[in-house]
Amino acid sequence: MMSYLVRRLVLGLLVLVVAMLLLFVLIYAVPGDPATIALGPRASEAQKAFFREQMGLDQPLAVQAASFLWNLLQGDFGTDILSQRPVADLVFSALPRTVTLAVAGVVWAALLGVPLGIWAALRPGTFIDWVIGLISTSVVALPAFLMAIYALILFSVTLGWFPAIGAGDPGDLADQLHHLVLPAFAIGVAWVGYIARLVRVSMLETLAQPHVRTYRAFGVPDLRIALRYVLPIAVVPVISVLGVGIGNLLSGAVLVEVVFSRPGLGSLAYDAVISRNFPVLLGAVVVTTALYVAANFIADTLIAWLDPRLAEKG
Amino acid sequence: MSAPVLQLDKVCIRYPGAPADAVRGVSFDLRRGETLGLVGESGSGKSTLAAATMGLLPAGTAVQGAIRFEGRALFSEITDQQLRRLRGRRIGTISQDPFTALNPVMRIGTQLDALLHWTHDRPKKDRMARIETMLERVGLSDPKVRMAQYPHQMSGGILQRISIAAAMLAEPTLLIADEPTTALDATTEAQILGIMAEAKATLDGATLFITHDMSVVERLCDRIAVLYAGELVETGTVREVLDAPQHPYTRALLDCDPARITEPTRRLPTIEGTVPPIHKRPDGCIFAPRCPAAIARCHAEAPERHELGPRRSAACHLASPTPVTP
Amino acid sequence: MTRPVLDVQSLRVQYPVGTLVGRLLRRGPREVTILPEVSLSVPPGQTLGLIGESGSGKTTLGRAAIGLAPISGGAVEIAGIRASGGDPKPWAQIRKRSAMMFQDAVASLDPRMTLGQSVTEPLAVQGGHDGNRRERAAELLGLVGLAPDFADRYPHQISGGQARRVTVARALALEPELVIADEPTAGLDLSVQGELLNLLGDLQHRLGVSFLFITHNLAVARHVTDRIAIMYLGRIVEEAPTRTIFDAPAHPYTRALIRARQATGSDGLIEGEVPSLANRPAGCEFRTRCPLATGLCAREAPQLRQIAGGHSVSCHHADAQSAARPKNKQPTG
Amino acid sequence: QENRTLRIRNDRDIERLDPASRGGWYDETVMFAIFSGLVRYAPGDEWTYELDAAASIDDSDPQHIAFELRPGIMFSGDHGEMTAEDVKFSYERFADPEVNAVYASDWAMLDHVEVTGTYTGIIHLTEAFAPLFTSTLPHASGLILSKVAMEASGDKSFATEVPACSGPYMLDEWLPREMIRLVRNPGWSGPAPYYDRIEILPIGDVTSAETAFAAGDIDCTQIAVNSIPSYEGGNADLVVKPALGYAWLGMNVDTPKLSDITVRRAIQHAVDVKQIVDATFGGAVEQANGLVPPPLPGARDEVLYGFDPDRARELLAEAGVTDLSLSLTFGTNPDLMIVAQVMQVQLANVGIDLTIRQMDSNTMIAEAQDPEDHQNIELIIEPFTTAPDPSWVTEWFTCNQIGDWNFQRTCSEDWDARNTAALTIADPEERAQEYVALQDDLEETGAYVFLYHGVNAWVSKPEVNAAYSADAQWALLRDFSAD
Amino acid sequence: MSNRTAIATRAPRFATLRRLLSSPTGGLASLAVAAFVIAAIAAPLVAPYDPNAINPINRMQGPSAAHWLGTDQLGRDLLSRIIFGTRTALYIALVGTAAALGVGMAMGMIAGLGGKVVDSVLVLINDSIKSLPLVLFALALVTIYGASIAALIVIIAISMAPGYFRVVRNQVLVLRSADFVIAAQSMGASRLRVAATHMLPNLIGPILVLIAMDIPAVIGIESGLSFLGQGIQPPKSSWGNMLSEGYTYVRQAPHIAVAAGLPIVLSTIAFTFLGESLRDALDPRRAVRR
Ligand SMILES: Nc1ncnc2c1ncn2[C@@H]1O[C@H](COP(=O)(O)OP(=O)(O)OP(=O)(O)O)[C@@H](O)[C@H]1O
Ligand SMILES: Nc1ncnc2c1ncn2[C@@H]1O[C@H](COP(=O)(O)OP(=O)(O)OP(=O)(O)O)[C@@H](O)[C@H]1O
Ligand SMILES: [Mg+2]
Ligand SMILES: [Mg+2]
Repeated sequence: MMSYLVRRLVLGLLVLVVAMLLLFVLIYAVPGDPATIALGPRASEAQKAFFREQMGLDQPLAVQAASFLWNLLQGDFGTDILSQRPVADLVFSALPRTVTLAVAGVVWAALLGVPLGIWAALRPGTFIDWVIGLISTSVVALPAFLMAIYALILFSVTLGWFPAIGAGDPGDLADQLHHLVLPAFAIGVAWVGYIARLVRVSMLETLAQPHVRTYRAFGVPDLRIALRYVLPIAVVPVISVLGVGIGNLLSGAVLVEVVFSRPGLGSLAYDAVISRNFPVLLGAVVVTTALYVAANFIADTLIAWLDPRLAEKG
Repeated sequence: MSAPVLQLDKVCIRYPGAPADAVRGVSFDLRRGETLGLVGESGSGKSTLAAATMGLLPAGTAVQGAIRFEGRALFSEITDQQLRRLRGRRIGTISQDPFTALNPVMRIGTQLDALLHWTHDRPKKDRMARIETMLERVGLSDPKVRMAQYPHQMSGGILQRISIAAAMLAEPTLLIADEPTTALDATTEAQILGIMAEAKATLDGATLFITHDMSVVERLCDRIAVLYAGELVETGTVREVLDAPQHPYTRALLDCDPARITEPTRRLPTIEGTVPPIHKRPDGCIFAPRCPAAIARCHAEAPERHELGPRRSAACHLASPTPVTP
Repeated sequence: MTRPVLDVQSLRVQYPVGTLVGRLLRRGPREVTILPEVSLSVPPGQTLGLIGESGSGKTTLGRAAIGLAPISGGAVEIAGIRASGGDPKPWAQIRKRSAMMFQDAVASLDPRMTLGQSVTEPLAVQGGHDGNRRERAAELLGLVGLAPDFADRYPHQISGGQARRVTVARALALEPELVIADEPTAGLDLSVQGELLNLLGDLQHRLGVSFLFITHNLAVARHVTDRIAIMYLGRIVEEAPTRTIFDAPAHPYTRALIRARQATGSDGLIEGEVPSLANRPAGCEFRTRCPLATGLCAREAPQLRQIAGGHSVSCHHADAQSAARPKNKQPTG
Repeated sequence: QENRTLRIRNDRDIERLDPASRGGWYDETVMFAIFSGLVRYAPGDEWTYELDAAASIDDSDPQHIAFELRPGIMFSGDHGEMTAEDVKFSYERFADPEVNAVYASDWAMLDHVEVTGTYTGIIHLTEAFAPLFTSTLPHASGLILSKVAMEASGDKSFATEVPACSGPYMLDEWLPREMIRLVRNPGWSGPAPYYDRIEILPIGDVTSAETAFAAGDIDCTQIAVNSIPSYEGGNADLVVKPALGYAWLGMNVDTPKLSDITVRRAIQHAVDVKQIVDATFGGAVEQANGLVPPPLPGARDEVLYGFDPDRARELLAEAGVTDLSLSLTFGTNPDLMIVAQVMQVQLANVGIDLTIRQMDSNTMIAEAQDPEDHQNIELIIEPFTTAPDPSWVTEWFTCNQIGDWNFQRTCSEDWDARNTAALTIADPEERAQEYVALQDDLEETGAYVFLYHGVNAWVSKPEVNAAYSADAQWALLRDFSAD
Repeated sequence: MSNRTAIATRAPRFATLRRLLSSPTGGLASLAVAAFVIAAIAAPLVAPYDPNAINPINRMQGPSAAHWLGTDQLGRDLLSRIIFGTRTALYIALVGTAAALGVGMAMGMIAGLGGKVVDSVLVLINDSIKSLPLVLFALALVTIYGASIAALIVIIAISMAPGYFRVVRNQVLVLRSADFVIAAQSMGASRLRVAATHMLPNLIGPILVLIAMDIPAVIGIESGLSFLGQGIQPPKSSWGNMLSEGYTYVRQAPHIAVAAGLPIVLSTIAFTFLGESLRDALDPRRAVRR
């Protein structure tokens, strides 16, 4: 078990390094001069050159990559080329926002999707199964930004229940939660459907396994079998999907963050791409990748805990 | 005398969507202290009968006739809810495949405890102690260690012993064992049979033992019931049936047993012909097309059950009361 | 003596365990040895029975014989073709000349292929038979007593016994010299079992096929094998002609196996549990359960040695004399 | 004591608040509140200025401008009182190479600032500089920093770490990309603004800003031009003002397909600007007649080559091109997407097949500036925003801007010379005429179709009295009040 | 001889199709998908208006008898645009998914069948790709290819291939130790043959379900990119574009986004149920149980 997790962790670190290298390749491929963008149209060539030199943008890419990684090892994320602030400040102020959003979104989706999936799996082929299937597939289809804007119009503008923008007062937990509701809703809706379908299939498959019959042969009540003994096995694939899902949400929450004007990692990375603010981009991606790795690691740990066979197979 | 533990009365079972009954008109009874060996060719309905007794047939399966547990009929006098409560407590099972019968992701101790769910009002320590004792009884040398292990960490023989322990923990009145030793080698099989024989001596109940292996029947069972194509063809005590089989199928089956052939031979006896598909059964005796002794009547008229003695019968026109061999 | 069809020479099979990183960090054992060093041979036209407790490595040996298990030492020679290690060429040759029947017949048939396709799969693989595959399928199925219409069925639509027959038909498609049959009769009723064994016997008679016959069933082995090898924890502990094994077993484990057939109670049976492969006892690996075990057994592992013509055994306490006294429960040490 | 707070949207977060190297309007909006200049733009519809830190200023001599500061203005953070030394420091640093001022051209004509007293001084220019009072002094380049604070900080320039504030507000807290809070600067001795606190929320997406406004989360926001109609007659205060912007269709004369002026002329005739503007903005915006936006001197009244599809077809026939297919490149902007789609239909009418290439704006700029890749650009739209002086409009169309911002790559030495000279024409009338002529020449090249100047539209809650610059590019935060 | 469930089912041609159409969900889903395909092919015949005919006077009209779903910001008929958009949607969904599937499947097979090192490297690459922001790929690719359908498809392939990779690899790892696969190997079948004839058909089931669920994901990616200005370029109408336009005008004309969302939801339902029914129909084991 330990070495299984050690392996996952080492693999995660490798993912981080490879992702960074890929990122450098991409940065190389994306045109657009950071100096021009940062200084605006009125800047002279000399000013731009001076700026490039200051920010180390005149170095060969490999040198830039190496020095970025080297500095990163020492905990230095570099400097935002636009506002000259330490990238770490930007990234770590955005980080909790994004993590809470992604986690809240997936958690509420799981809280609703898992019971729906179980319900459908316990009554396969019935009307209920069909209705749950229909609803869950429809919500899977709706892009989050559309859910977001309609949720805004309904709950913020019309009903005035929830604030429309921002992440809430940093010191005020209740306020932050209040601000979290709608974005988490928007981001989670599709996941409700996705999780419900996944849980259903996985439950049906597990219910057909021979050991489930043993429970029934011992008179264990059906609901108890489903919840106590089948679910822990059936959620294994769901958890690994959720691990990846949370990871994706971290960088994929851009649109929802834009709509709710929530300063998060997704929109930070997006803005950085658009303004070719590469130090910020690198910082944001390092952190999202690390979170992705962490989310998967947590998922794997959970799975290893749920299914000891995996841990030994490695 | 009290009611038999299990009594089957003209049981017919049809799977949903199947063209014909998988089990037809099977009657036998099983009394306290007895072990009944249920034998017959593959697909003859042995497992189906076991599942019916436990009420674990697939939804939509039609069951006719009566299956009585301690005198009360399943489905009519015993509701599904009640039957569920009987399972595990009064009716125990040992399944065929030890590798898949246990939950792969649960420790053995926890798992056995989960199966004994109705005892959960007792303190956990007591329950665990009981499980430990039982594992020791089925011959596991280090029960504590085993309880902390997962199924994939154990061999088939150990798993099968654990299954037996699980079934016996409840001290069931009726124990149903469906080919529990098929996957095991001879020494392990012998150990398991030993455990079962011991259990039989201590438990105040009856056992239904399904197998293909006549020598196992001989070693463990008191009585035997022979199925062919869903029908009960012969029943009686082990000695009666094995020593003087009255149904030609039983006879043929015994002849096929390589263990009974003392001189090694390359050419093993078989029964000529094939089992008719369940929906294309002949009008007369179901075994007639393969029967070496068949007479004209066999092809025209299905044989009644011939009572050949106390609790001894054969479904054959040619059957006659057994001269009990000394 | 004629050259054996199958000759397994000091074959060693290890499965990697633990993890990549765990192994890099050298924590814990890196592999578990299933077969420490097995030698075995099957003469042409004969049947060698392989018997042993569940998990002792019978299936692994069968698979390794045609290169389907990770071989880390030793070699295999089938029909004169010698293969060892990773070079795929000789294995391909070997697989052309041999065939395998799997323990779980139904699972060894591709669920999405019709039986006809499955049966003629070896032909397609080897590109041998260009003719009409359907005809050949019907022919092969006929050989094992199945009607031609079975060619259009799927594996889930037939019984276990029929699935076995299909695997026999498939094994014969290329007219191999060696068939490795892994527990071909498990779960079959006596009549079907008899039919199947007769079928295999006929084929041996007609085509001169050799068999490596893996089984738990001693009664069956007694009839259909020429020689028997007894396996315990991945080692051959005894090998002798079938009659000798039954009449004069020399190894205590073999004796226990044979006796288990006759015993009614638990008297005289060996006690205890099979040790795990990952944690083999030092010295003689059977000593933890052996009624004869002495200090010597704990110190020194016995070698497989010949105690009579064609009869070898690996036990410190086995000799021709004790072998001749099979009924003696407590031979002197 | 009540705490009066204004919550207003800014469409981007601040980047650099240093007057010499500020980012854009999003920075200037904040800078105008936390710094003061000698003079400042007055709120309203006219481009006029009013005194700010200066008690008086003498603009009678175009080369020597005398000023006198209001006494008692204290820099925040105990950096002392504002003196003429600070003015001198603030303006002369634009020429300091270490400051590396991006806006150096604003003070290009500055010779030096002479300090004549604690509060008095004279700005000496090398030449008369017409934009001085329109786009230098009242603009962000005229803001005054604390020399003491700058020297104490040890840096020649700064980005967001403001050493000392000289305006009525000062920075209280900045949560990057979330909020900037301004509070009153206790040292400010000028007219006190109404609000005690101003919370500026950077909200990039205009739809979400409008939603937030509708939900009551913010008091004031700029809105999308195309949503103006939905606020008309509503209970929010709507302000729409002509923007100091210009959008035009440019043609890259360096590409083979567009090297022929006849073809370019045909395209000029093929485009129905009025229809485009109506379709895009639903009547809220007028079509443009040139580059210089109307409130500025030099705005034109009409175009030379207007919509005439028949003439366009004739010209194409004359040029001998058939099956002309062109690409139109523009950045990420929903309005331009509509413009492009209408234009696509219009050009199809004269037999030109238009492919739309919308792309990330910075990618587009990089492509247009690249020595080779600029060949990918045929037609291009890039809307510019400008300062209130026509020189800011025309400076991008010179020969040496080729490879930078002259995407059309039209080049005329003569035109460049006249454009430079126009900077120093003192007579406003004459200067305006020159800019009209310069635009005429650009249109003659055939490489330009002028589209629109646009408007800036804002909404605010009814109880808020909003204040904007003449083009409503900036919300003048100091001038906001409430009923 | 024994005879268990010996139901002699021949495997006639079109058996799969018949099985598919005979289940109610499968039948309905096939019908719906067929409708989408027809709409795509016969768009000019089906659509009531020219999807690109602009009519500024009629901009942002709500649904009416003349325009069933209303008009957009240029006065174009939304229904017609949706019908024409079906072409784009089906095209990118099918080609994009096929590309992602091809790449992901090839990599998954190689990883599953290859050695540990190859496997680790491929897993590493895929995980790394998955952890990077999609927008970045989009930008890089749009720059390399220009904003075109080709670029979009490459973006989709890159962002979705890791998903297929994962499923295929895991399935292959399971199948690799399946008895029937080992049986094939025992006959001397080459790796390629094992992969093609034994693994592929047995992979189809889970893959089909994944594909069906990914169709909306593709459209989601497309609309997200349109939202960010990197999507399909007009005059091609696309659902994603319409969605992002609908977002821009959501306050004045909420019907645009609703109209654009409608076909996405319907197609998702249709494809998902078709995928699942198809999986069941393709699997000879499931077919009997029905
Ligand atoms: N779920 C089911 N649906 C339809 N038919 C079934 C089902 N399960 C079993 N059958 C059929 O019912 C008959 C009896 O099957 P059963 O499993 O009881 O046989 P068995 O005697 O236990 O055989 P074996 O010795 O091979 O275990 C067989 O023909 C079988 O094919
Ligand atoms: N791929 C594998 N990786 C690791 N261990 C394996 C693998 N395959 C088999 N083993 C182990 O090798 C041992 C021998 O297995 P094998 O299947 O050869 O036994 P067997 O003698 O055929 O048993 P049975 O009688 O139950 O069929 C077992 O302990 C098994 O767990
Ligand atoms: Mg059975
Ligand atoms: Mg085996």
